[in-house]
Amino acid sequence: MASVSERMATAPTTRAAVEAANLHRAIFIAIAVFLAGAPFLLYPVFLMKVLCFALFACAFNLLLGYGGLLSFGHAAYLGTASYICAHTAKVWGMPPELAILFGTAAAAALGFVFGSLAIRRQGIYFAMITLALAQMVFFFSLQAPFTGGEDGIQAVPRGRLFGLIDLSRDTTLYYLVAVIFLAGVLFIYRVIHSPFGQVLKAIRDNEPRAISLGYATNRYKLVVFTLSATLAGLAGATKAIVFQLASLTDVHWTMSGEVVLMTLVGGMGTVFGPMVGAAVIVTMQNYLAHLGAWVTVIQGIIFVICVMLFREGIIGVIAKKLKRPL
Amino acid sequence: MKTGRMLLATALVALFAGGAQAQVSVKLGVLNDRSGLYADLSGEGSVIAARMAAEDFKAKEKGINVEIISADHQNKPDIGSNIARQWYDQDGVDVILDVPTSSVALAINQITREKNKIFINSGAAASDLTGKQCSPNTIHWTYDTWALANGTGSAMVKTGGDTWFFLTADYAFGHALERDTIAVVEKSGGKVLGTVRHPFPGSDFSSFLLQAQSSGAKVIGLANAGGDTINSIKQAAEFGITQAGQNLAGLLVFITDVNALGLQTAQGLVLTESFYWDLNDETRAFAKRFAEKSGGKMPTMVQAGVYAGTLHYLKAVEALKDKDSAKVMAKMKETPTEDPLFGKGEVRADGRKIHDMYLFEVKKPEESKGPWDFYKLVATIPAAEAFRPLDQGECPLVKG
Amino acid sequence: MTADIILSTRDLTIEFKGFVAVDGVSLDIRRGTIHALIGPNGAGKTTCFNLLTKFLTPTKGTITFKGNDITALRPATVARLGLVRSFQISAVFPHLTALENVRVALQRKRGGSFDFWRSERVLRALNDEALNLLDAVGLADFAAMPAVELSYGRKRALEIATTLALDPEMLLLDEPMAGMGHEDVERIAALIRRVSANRTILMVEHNLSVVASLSDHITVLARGKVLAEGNYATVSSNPAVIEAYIGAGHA
Amino acid sequence: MFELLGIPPQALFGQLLLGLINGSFYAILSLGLAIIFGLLNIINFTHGAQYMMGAFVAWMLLNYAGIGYWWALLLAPVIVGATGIVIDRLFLARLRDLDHLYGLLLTFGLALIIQGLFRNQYGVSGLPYSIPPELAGGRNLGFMFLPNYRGWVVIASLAVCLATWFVIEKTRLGAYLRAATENPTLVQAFGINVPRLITLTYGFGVGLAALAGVLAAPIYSVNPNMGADLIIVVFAVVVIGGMGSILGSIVTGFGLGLIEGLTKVFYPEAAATVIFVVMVVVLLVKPAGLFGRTA
Repeated sequence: MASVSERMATAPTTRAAVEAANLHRAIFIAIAVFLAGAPFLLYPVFLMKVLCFALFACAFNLLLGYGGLLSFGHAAYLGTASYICAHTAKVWGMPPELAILFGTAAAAALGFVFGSLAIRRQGIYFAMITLALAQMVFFFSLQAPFTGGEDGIQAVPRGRLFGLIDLSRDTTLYYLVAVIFLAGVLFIYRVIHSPFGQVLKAIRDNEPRAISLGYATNRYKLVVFTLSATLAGLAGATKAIVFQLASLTDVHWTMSGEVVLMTLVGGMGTVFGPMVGAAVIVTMQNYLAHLGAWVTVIQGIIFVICVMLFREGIIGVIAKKLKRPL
Repeated sequence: MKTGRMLLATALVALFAGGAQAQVSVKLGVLNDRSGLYADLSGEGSVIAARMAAEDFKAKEKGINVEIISADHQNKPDIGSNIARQWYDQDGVDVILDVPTSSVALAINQITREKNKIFINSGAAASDLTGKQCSPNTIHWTYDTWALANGTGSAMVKTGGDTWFFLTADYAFGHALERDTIAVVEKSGGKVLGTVRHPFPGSDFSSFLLQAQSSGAKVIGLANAGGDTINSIKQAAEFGITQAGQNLAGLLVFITDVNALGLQTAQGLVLTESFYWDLNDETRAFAKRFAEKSGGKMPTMVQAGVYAGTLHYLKAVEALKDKDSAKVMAKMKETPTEDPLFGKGEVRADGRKIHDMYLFEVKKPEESKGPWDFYKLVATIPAAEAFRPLDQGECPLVKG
Repeated sequence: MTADIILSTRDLTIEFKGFVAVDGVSLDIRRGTIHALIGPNGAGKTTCFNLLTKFLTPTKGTITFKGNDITALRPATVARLGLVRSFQISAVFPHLTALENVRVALQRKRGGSFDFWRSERVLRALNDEALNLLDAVGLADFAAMPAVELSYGRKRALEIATTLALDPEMLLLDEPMAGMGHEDVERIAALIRRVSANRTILMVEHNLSVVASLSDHITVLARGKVLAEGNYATVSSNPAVIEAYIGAGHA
Repeated sequence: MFELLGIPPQALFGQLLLGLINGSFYAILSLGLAIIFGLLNIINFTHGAQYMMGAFVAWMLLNYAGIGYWWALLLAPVIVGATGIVIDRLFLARLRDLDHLYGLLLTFGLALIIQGLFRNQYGVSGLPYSIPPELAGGRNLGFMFLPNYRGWVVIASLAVCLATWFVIEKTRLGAYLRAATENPTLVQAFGINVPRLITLTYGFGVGLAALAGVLAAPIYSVNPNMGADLIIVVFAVVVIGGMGSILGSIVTGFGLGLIEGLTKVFYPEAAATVIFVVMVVVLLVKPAGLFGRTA
């Protein structure tokens, strides 16, 4: 017994975990510092777009990278939250913080319902079911009177945060978005590194084995699905306030594909990969906008390259080089 | 910062050029669909049209430095508004041109107002741009749903098409087009026998066409757009609907759609446009030069609108030697418009550009003399009647 | 006597599209014994195994565990009752370290596994116990290694450690020796003997010498049915068994 | 004559027939998907793009080579099927040992590329393609005017579906195919080249998509986006039918065409949604789909 405890003391197990945690903390601090200074270097609206998509990709990655569940309908949660938030802010005149909360809650509820339907099947079946469910949301958004059909909900007021801070200035709003983003990704980080996250990773790695250990895996999957949908909703609701717009783009299935692309490019199952992936894809879309249809072609090529040669993604490759989880 | 540097550079250029004239630099952004459904009717052609306007105006010689940039809004309001913000905030764009797709146009309308720049829309159909959502910074140049509904609706009733059945795309745009047309039809003494709302986008319309057929209406109004309209017309021909005596009225059909359908299928279709390349010598001359630059394609009314709008804007800038948005807008509204493509006209207080509209019928294949020879002129709708009266648009700018 | 029987089945049958894989199997497994299930290829051993752990649902028949009818229960529930299985192909969580593999099993008993807002630091309290288990199977030095990097034999050992972490009353081992080198076989056999001390073990195994040395009781299956039962001596001298092995298995 | 919910029965027959015609497209497309899924375990996201390619190849054959509809019906599936074989050899074959989700992601990327390239080349307004003169016109069935071409579509697709079903379920080749899905090693041991079998199957599934494209060219707008939205509906059909089930995909394809047709009469606004509603209901009751095996 003594020998075991002795080995415990020098066990590389905890040491590696602590080292990784320290590294992650350092990176998060670096991100926070960068975010604080970024609007002085870069266009704040562009930054806000990147942050919204980065949060969306991180939420998606929680499900795919850590839950092993490929949802092909995540646009449904982004879009629903975006519509609800826009409607609450514009039509009901709610302050932005409540509008975002409402939007996020709607996405959570939808995620719970869709999740309980989808987790009944696995793998490709799961992907197809999430896709089809999201498609229903798309048609609903197209036809429901309050979504404004093709026009979407436009001219959403940015309002005053807590009735005090005027958000109409881009830089002010930027800092709110940065805080939401950081809170969101830190929450995701905590979920990944929680007792729940441990079980989740076990289910991802080997579901039958997790069942044989006595875990009712479907419940875990439902929880992570709902969490992921909620955070995707947070991203969508924030986006609605930033762009003062909720539109069909957010619920269309190509959006579900885009978030997969972002996660894949950055590295699925890594903490920081989806952020990098989102930044890369959004930047690309922004600077290649004049190329028209070539953007889709380039996106397709990136997809193919990632799947064929580069499955670990940018951060995945770096993590491998450094031999550290990122 | 960027703008500042650019202004400095152009000022230096002017200094060295030793020009006696005051130099003004303007940056125009053509924002439209370059990959989707409206790429053919706007797209690169609109950029060509804007460039031609700058050349024809001899802007350089008149001391105006014109830079034209372009981007693809993919028909998505979020992408469009993102580009617009960046153009205005970062890239020093003064005017945004074209912008087909109503949803995107409405978004740009709002941002332009917020940033106090100028938006000259040519591509979008939404009559709200000069109605409830009108803005002191927006001009709507080429057409709108009201004008299309009015042109096609009243003219069809006059020629005997007095019972209608609507095939409506089930979303805001379709509903608006249907509502506007029904109003016109009923005002002209026609009757609406029924409507069917089809999912958007759809591919098979046969079921709805059969319902339209069994209604016995003389006219089937297509309150949809793009691929939906094309498929409806194609399948109407297949089901022998036009042969059986019913007429199709395309409420939003462009010459590029007719080109895609082919005359065999599109023949007999009645539609309203504000420009056709084969109207007169001036339009033909323009079209010939345009076609040389665009690989043989004739200009659409949307592209013509971009040309004319750019021209009118440059005139105002030249007159003022200034590009201040408010001053330029005022100048553009007080100066009557005149250009080779739309003739004489005016820009109304609500931002609506007024000119004649034309009702065309698509030729039979044997009547056509060659590519792009598609239309027979049925009627000219004089400018005074072509657009929604100023007092009916609920535009807040008008009351004051 | 029934108190002595921990697991029993009556008339267990499963059909796939007209093919009867397990046909009216009735088993009684006595508490505290090592019971082996053998038979030629395709005899229905693994199917039978999957029925017992509820990964398959029988067409008819009942399964009783500790006096409770568990026929209709879900796999995870059965595991929580104390009936835990291992897998034919080594079943580890490849991207977790060896320590985490074992800890995930310990964690279930601790509860609070849905706590997604808590730091995983709370799990460090389980590290000691997990290391002890790893030590028991000779893996203490590999605690920090991701399971995917372990050798085949060590993966099996890790799997057994994980299973033991649940401290199950009854263990179902699916071919614990499959694909193992000679040395590993010895080690795992010793391990099985050690852990059988106060629990019941049912194993499916091909390696007849392992079966001979370990098991107290043997059931032979052939074509989905029970062919023979008894200890090794009885079973191995049964002419039907010999015929089944020679006739089908080694053709 | 009595009326059903205000619709005269004749009109209803007409609408049902139209539903059946639409169902033919669903059936051929979902059949191709089901075959590919059954053997390769890949959801072929490129299917919509390949359907579009079928229509475009027909158009190209006519415009660049003067080859008409009937030859296109034969050639286009072969040509597009051949590109499918190239895709399989170049990409899919290298992903066989990985998680099948990678196949889904790859084909999604390929669909983006193909559609983007066609958009660049041909725009999106669509290209004209006429009904072959032999099938022009139509006949009056009393309750409706049925264009001859639509009648042909139903007959052709029924024939193709039944022939495919027969080959897979009733012939030796089909038996190998089915066996290869269950146990490739065993079939390999019989002296069958399994990788080639898989590649050819993919080519065949893609060919079916292209065939549907050629059939669609005269009645739907031939444009690069024609498959993009359809494919999502077809996925739903496959999910409802039970993934990988050949018969399921055919029956569900026609069946959902009928249901959609009825919806267009009674509640047209919901016509695009009804299939997804059916899907959710089916999944709640039978998670494996109507004809699927419970796995």
